[in-house]
Amino acid sequence: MSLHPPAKAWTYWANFLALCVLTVVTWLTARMDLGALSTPVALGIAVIKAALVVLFFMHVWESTPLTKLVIGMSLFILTVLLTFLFTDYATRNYDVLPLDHAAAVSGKH
Amino acid sequence: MQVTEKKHAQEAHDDHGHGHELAHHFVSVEQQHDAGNLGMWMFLTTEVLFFGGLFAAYTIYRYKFEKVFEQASNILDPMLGAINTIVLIFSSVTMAFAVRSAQQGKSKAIVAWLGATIVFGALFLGIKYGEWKHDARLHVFPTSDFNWTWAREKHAEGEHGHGHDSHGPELKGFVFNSPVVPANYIESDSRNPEAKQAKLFFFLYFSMTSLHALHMIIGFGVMAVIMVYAWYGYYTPHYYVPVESVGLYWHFVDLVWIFLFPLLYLLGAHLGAGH
Amino acid sequence: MSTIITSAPALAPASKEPGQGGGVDYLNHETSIASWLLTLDHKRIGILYLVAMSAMFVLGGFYAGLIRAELITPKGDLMSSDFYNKSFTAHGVIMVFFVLIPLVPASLGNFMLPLMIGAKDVAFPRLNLISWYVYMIGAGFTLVALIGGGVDTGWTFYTPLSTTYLNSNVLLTATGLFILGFSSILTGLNFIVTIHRMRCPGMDWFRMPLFVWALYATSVIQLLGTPVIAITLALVGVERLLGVGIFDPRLGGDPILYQHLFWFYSHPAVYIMILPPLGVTNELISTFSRKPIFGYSMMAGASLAIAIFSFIVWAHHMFTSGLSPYAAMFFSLLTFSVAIPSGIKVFTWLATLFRGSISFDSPMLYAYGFIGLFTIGGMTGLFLSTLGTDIHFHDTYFVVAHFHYVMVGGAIVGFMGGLHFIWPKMFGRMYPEFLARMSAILIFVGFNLTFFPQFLVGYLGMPRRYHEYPDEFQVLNVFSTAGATVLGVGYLLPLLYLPWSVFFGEKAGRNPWGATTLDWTHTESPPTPHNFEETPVVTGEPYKYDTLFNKESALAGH
Amino acid sequence: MWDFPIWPEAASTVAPSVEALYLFIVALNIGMTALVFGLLVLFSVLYYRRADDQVPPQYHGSMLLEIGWTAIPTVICLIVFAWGVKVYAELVVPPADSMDVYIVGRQWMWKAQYPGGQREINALHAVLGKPVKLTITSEDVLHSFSIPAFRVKSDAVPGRYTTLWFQPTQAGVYHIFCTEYCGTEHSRMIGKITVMEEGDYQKWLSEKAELGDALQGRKLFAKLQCVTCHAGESQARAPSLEEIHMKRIPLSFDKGSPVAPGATVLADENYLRESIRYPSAKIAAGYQYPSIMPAYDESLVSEDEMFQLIAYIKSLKKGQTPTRNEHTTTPTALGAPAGRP
Repeated sequence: MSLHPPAKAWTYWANFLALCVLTVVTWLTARMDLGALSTPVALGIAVIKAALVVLFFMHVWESTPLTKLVIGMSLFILTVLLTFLFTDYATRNYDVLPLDHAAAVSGKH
Repeated sequence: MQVTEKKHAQEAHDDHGHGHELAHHFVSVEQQHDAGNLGMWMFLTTEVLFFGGLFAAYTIYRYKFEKVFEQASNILDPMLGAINTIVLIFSSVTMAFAVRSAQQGKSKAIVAWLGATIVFGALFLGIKYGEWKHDARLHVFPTSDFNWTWAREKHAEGEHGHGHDSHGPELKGFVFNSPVVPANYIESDSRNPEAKQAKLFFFLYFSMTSLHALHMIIGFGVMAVIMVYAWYGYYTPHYYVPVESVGLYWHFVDLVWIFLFPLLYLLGAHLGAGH
Repeated sequence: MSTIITSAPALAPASKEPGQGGGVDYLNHETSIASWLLTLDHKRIGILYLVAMSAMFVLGGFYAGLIRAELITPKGDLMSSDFYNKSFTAHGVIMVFFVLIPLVPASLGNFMLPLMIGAKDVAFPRLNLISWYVYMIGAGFTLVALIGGGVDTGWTFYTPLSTTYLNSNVLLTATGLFILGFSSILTGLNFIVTIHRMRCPGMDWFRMPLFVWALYATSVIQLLGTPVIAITLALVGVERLLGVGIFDPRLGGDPILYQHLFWFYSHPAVYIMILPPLGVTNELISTFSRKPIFGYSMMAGASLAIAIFSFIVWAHHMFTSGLSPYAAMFFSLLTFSVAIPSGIKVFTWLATLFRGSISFDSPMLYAYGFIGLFTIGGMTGLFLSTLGTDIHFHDTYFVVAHFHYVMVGGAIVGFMGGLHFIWPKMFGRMYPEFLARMSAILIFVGFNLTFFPQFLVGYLGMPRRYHEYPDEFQVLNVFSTAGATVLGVGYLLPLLYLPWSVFFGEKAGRNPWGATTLDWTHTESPPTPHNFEETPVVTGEPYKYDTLFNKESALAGH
Repeated sequence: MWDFPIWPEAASTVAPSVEALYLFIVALNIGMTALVFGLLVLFSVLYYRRADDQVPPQYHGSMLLEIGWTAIPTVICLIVFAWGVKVYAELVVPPADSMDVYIVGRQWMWKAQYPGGQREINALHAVLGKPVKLTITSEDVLHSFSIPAFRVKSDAVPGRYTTLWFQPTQAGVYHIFCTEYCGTEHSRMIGKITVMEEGDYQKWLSEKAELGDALQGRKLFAKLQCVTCHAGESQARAPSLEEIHMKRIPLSFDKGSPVAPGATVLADENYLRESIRYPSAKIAAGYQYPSIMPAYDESLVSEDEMFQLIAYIKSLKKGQTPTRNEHTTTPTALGAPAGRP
């Protein structure tokens, strides 16, 4: 008669096993040289692990939409911070606008 | 609707019956629990952005100095990182069980599980402490005594089986008063822009891991208090927000590490560190 | 004890005369100093904030006075340039972090929020008190730094100047602001949970007063933005300590990254300052024209929209900083997205006044001033969000004038309106109406006289933070200083008559303005310790004046 | 005392376009402000409260109106934005034939270097009708170089170059301000720019005649032994620098180099500067990482000298690279960590 019925114990252990496996996997993949892929792979696995923790250890799986909204909001703002920073850094080395001044003045570009 | 309201209103007024279970300004235990739970989630969103600032700095410099960051990350030991990850995850499991026992109203079990959580958290910090000690020998603490040339050399030797700590002068203290590296190393560092970039990596490494460690230590404190309360059966299936909250907090600490591990330790693993 | 059901809050359980309901209120049920310093009552905590922030405001105003006095003459003859720099830094830091950001939410918000949604208190009263103490500790650190030795970085702490080149108390100030940040975070957290979980039965989202919506949007920004500035200031501090160049190009860092992280918080912070006054103004306009807010849901949506958009426009502070031109265009475009909801709000108020029954009590005068000044402030923002013109205006007095129109003309005037509106509820006393109207008019006139010349001198190209300036700028600066004295008098009046009225003002009824929200119709003035005798159940919209308008409640206390 | 200015001179080609945009937005401002204030006054007069119990009709909104005052401002904003971008393009793109002047900011002065090698402090001279391109950097903290009469401004950022350009349209003397707060004497970091006729300008130049930047750069080029590797004939150890300026350079992406495969870079001043300060940053295709070239930091090449070197490299035409003599020794890559294989 608790506010929330406790989860089954085995889910926690299963979750733990999954996380351990993923940890080993990410380490092995990191050791082989995947070139440009290495980071996406590593982060991808990290995201999966994070999802497992959030969904089952933090009970978001059976939590209210509000909780999910809260998580979504914080992740959204974090994404904005990281990606919008790149609109600056990623485009800094581009050639400035049309290299032809006349075009710039007449606005035809 | 109104009837229930009336009941709650009364409940709220003669809340002495409930003792600590219901604070005066709440109408029902459900409301109180949901408020506490939502509050903790709100706090965690703040924490996300708090670490987010550091992650932003990391992202930018990693983008600007990709190569050096990989070499610098290669100095760290992924094996220890992986072990620590597992240890921390296991402490998350024990924490999950602590919350579960709270939901079932098993006070003594709460104490036991929280105790286990603290033990494994401490183990994590112990391993971390060992790493930092090793880092100090490699002179990678982002202070005046940072030396990239020295770090790379000693690390390379360490990889070729001589074992890590046989090399380099003996340490007198923990971190900062390790003996000065030879002048020619400092000279070569001063002429090498990559030394500055590596220093940035290690600055981010130490600030992120130490901020993470600080969060764990704070967690220990909170858990200790909760263990005392739990021992005296303060928490019931109606009122266990504190246990649940410290649980969420601890899982969040775990989350941060799940991302720190690949970003800091695995970045340069493919450069063939033979650990 | 039965639960009260109100279709329209206006036909509340009649208007009791003051004193009835036992005469026990949150002010007199216990009066020791300790009972104030250890109180968990949101109303008392609101007043604690009010006192603390008024003190900070006076201090910040003092520094502003020094600056204006120095600028009467082109030569730096009154003070050394070093002391001048420390003055405008102190003015900026105090006014931005210690007055404007917590101004409305922490004082008026703390007091009104639970009353408006029919709650006994905020969700976490203890946290509420803690956040006040955190504020005081942060203030302590910063004041020690600012007064003992001073800081000359400017409130923006731009690197590498702040990290490598100055030896003033940057570290201490950063620490103070770092601590202060948590006060802001905790308040925001408390409000969001309160609004989600503590609303009384029937008070669904679209029956909440718009001030509550504004507080909600503000809290979201506080919660998501503040941690970033906290960690950034921490990095600045560490860089000073360890000499790591995370923001110092000599050491491999990038000073522009600091600006990005700084403005990622400090631009949304502008909306932390302005959203709550926007919300208060809704209450004023509706109450004093006896009309429901025109397009309620649009208004509520606009507040949330502003909160979200505020996070995606920060780099418009950096158009000349060496930002990539492509990023500059991107952020310029996004910046306009904030202009739209702000415009919506102004039009909405005008439409609300249309065919209303408008009375000109002092809060309404402030509200008028707010609308006018906020419009000018917002519109002049166009010059700065537009790439072609911002290049010329950036870091000139034009910018100074623009954000003072928004921050002072908007936030402070809006706050004054809200304060005069809520005063009778706070203390159960009326202030001298004539003086209040005088100060409202003085502030409006003095403000324009102070800051309009700064638009002109800014267009001429006079840069910010200049201790000395070319002679041809003098006349406009003299005007500005003259206006500042008028403004000063305008602010001085309330500082005198409001405290006076707490003890000697005539008693106010529970609802002197004839407002229709729970806080006026269902609570005493001043409210009882637990706000509501019984949990109210709301069945109607917040602003509804047509049913059985209750004359006595409108006039009680007049 | 009433003859104070409220309108700055518009003394450059971009000034009028900025002016036009400015006036347009001023018109918007006046319009909106007039509307709001007008309606406030009107409603106050029409609808002031007659009786205490007066209850006005209760409107709750009008979708049409609300859509209207959302849509119309949106359209106006987009117009202003587009116009702003057009003016901005004018402001940031210098004409090809503009004269180079190099600006170094430091607490608390502006140092100017002309192609002819002339130096000035807190002063600048320009020719009427001749476009000038300023390449700006800083030796210490952030500064911002602003000429209000020309409506131009750009921050001086330590560690990199920013540029601005202008073409004066009327002779005279105008203010130079530092608009980014830079410490104690910030308000004294000001100067004057003098716009003069071609003739006077040449006279002024000849008075302070100097060894040209390019020539001084050539000396440095020899002194720092750049020529030993950047030789015209053999490109075994380093690419030739002849006519490299503003070329697109394919970058080396062997496992080492910190750039994405297939990346190229425009060899502008910023790239040349970076490659001297930190050679391994972006290595031209065909040369391996880490670069064998030593890194030349401020202690070896000051910002002023950097400008001279760059001026020289920009002036290098085909076959102009000086031939190396046997005595010049190769600079060892001090920058390479000792422990490197």
